[in-house]
Amino acid sequence: MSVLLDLVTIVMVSAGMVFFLAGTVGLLRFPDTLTRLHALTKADNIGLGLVVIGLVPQAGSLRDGLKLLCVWLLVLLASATVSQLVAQAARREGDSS
Amino acid sequence: MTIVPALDLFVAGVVLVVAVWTVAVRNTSSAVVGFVAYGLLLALVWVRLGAPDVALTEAAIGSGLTGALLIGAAARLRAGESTVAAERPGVPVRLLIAALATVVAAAIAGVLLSLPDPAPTLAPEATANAGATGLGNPITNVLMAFRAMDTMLEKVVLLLAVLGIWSLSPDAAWGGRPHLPHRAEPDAALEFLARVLTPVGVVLGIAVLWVSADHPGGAFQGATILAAMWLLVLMAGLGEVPDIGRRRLRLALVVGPAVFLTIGLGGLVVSGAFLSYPQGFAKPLILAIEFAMILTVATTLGLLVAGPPVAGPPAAGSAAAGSPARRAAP
Amino acid sequence: MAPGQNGDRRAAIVRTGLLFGLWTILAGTGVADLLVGTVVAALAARVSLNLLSPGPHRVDPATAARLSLRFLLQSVLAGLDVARRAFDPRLPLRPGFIVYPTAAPPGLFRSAFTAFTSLLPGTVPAGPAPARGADAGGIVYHCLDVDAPVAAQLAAEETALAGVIRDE
Amino acid sequence: MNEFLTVMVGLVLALLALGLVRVLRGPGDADRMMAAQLIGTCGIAALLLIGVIGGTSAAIDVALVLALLATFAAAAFADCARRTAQPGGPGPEAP
Repeated sequence: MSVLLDLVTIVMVSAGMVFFLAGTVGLLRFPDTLTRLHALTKADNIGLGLVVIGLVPQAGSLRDGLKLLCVWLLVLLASATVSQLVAQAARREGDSS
Repeated sequence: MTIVPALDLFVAGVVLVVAVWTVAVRNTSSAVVGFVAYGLLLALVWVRLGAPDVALTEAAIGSGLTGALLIGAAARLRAGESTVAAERPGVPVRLLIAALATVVAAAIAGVLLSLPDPAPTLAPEATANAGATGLGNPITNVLMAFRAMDTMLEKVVLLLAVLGIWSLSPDAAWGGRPHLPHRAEPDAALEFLARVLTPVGVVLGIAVLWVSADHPGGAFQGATILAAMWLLVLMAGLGEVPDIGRRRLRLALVVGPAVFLTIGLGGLVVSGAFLSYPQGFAKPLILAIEFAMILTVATTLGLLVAGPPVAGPPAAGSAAAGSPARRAAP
Repeated sequence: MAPGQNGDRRAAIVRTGLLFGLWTILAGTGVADLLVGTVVAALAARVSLNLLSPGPHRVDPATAARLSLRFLLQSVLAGLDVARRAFDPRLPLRPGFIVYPTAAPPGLFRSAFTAFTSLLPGTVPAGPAPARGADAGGIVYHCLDVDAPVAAQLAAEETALAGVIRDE
Repeated sequence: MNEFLTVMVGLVLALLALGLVRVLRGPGDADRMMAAQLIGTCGIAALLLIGVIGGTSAAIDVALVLALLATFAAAAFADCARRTAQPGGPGPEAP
């Protein structure tokens, strides 16, 4: 059972890392601020989500597992807002230059 | 097993690079971003060092509130930034500064390296007497029982800081309201965030205080979260900073130290020493102090970021502010 | 006023319950924890009702659950979409702005819609369109690929969300 | 298990550092604002992994606070960027 849970952790966390990698590669390769914003918010969100799901089996208790999910939900809400704020700032910068 | 120390070295390296970059970068807004990033990374370091209490404080203060304070400062400085940058001190002055900084750094390094091994510590005594208060978190024990006097004075210092900021207000504005510079048009995304996130933040802030009796947490960290939520509501244009002359605001500012002092003096009467808690009542009394403190500290921190009052009290000042679409708290 | 007050009470109960659930996750389920939790949840619910008045919109739990699932799936697709473009040596991007014309007035629904769509594949809302001109009232979106049928996708999402939240 | 997670922490921190370099170089404020978001995701992932490795479940609480306040910092940045852009910028008038 424990081996199976560890396997879940390894698969999920590794998959999460692929998305984090994609996010950073996008951040480095994409040509302008707004496209980089896409890379950052979308890939990293899923990356964190997969890491969180991967860590739930390692959490000591049900409460810790639920807390982990709360972390992810907060980050989702955050990035939904922050991406809009950054996009507006970038649009303003684009307009004024 | 050699992989874990390698990780620690790597983390320390990243923190150092961000720190140096923050100091070296010339643009103030970049420096602020660097500082916030530095704070967040330090939280990682504290967790790695097994000090989650400190990590919580660093996450709350270092990244959130200090960031907001510095951002405000950077915005005010921006107008004069180019003139300041043009007035670079001459080479001798810079050399002098570098020499002095090196002396200070060398002195600190010297002290650190000459510490006796093992370093002097009160930890065994603190652990031995931990049972007396009925609290499970050693940090709260030290802060609220063994070092209660320091903790109380720290909170009073915060109040003095608010008084210091208020003393910067022009005479006409005394008793009026600080003014977070609002935009003409509130931002929909920010507003949505403030409406949804604030209740969650309130629960999290109070929970951080509540669990501190037995787990990492504390009134100060909780208060920081509450203050951040208050400021978020203000930034979104969903409320106004109250007039600093308001009685309820003043009450919120003094209730924490007042409860602390009252319980401290009660200790003098009941158990014969200032700030000693009677046997068996330590935990409820400490929680009472912390709940009063969270209100005071949250208000204090919010007012610190809000700055000095700029508009006079309601009768004189309502026409002075230029935003026609000013909206009252719903 | 009777239906409105009913709605208010329902909203107060639902929000207190949700926030109380959050409290038990954060603070635990001891007797003292639960007692303090009721007070804290009531306080936070009051804050919530002040900031976000219940109003006439109602959230249907079953539809909301289905929407959350859809949302989750969409954000996975969004991540995959970015990953595909980032790893592709040719960097297939055709970035640009489009204006999505929506009838939704500023308010909770519109804000929820922009928040929701900011996590969809290939779109980030970048603020309202200029107040004057042909696009007035629309939302500006930045897209990774302007040739993709973005407007149709957004319209589908708007319909889906409208099944859950209704303004006025 | 811990070895695997430690390698993952190293990886995510390396990605975080690379991203930070890109984001902090700008050129505009909008780019720098992304730092808060970057740390809010990569940093929190590293924090949670470190918490599991060291057995400190309080790391999750730190992550919750970080998630809440990284948003706050980003909002404050946005507020500031908007304020400095307003005087000369193309601000639409209030209705």
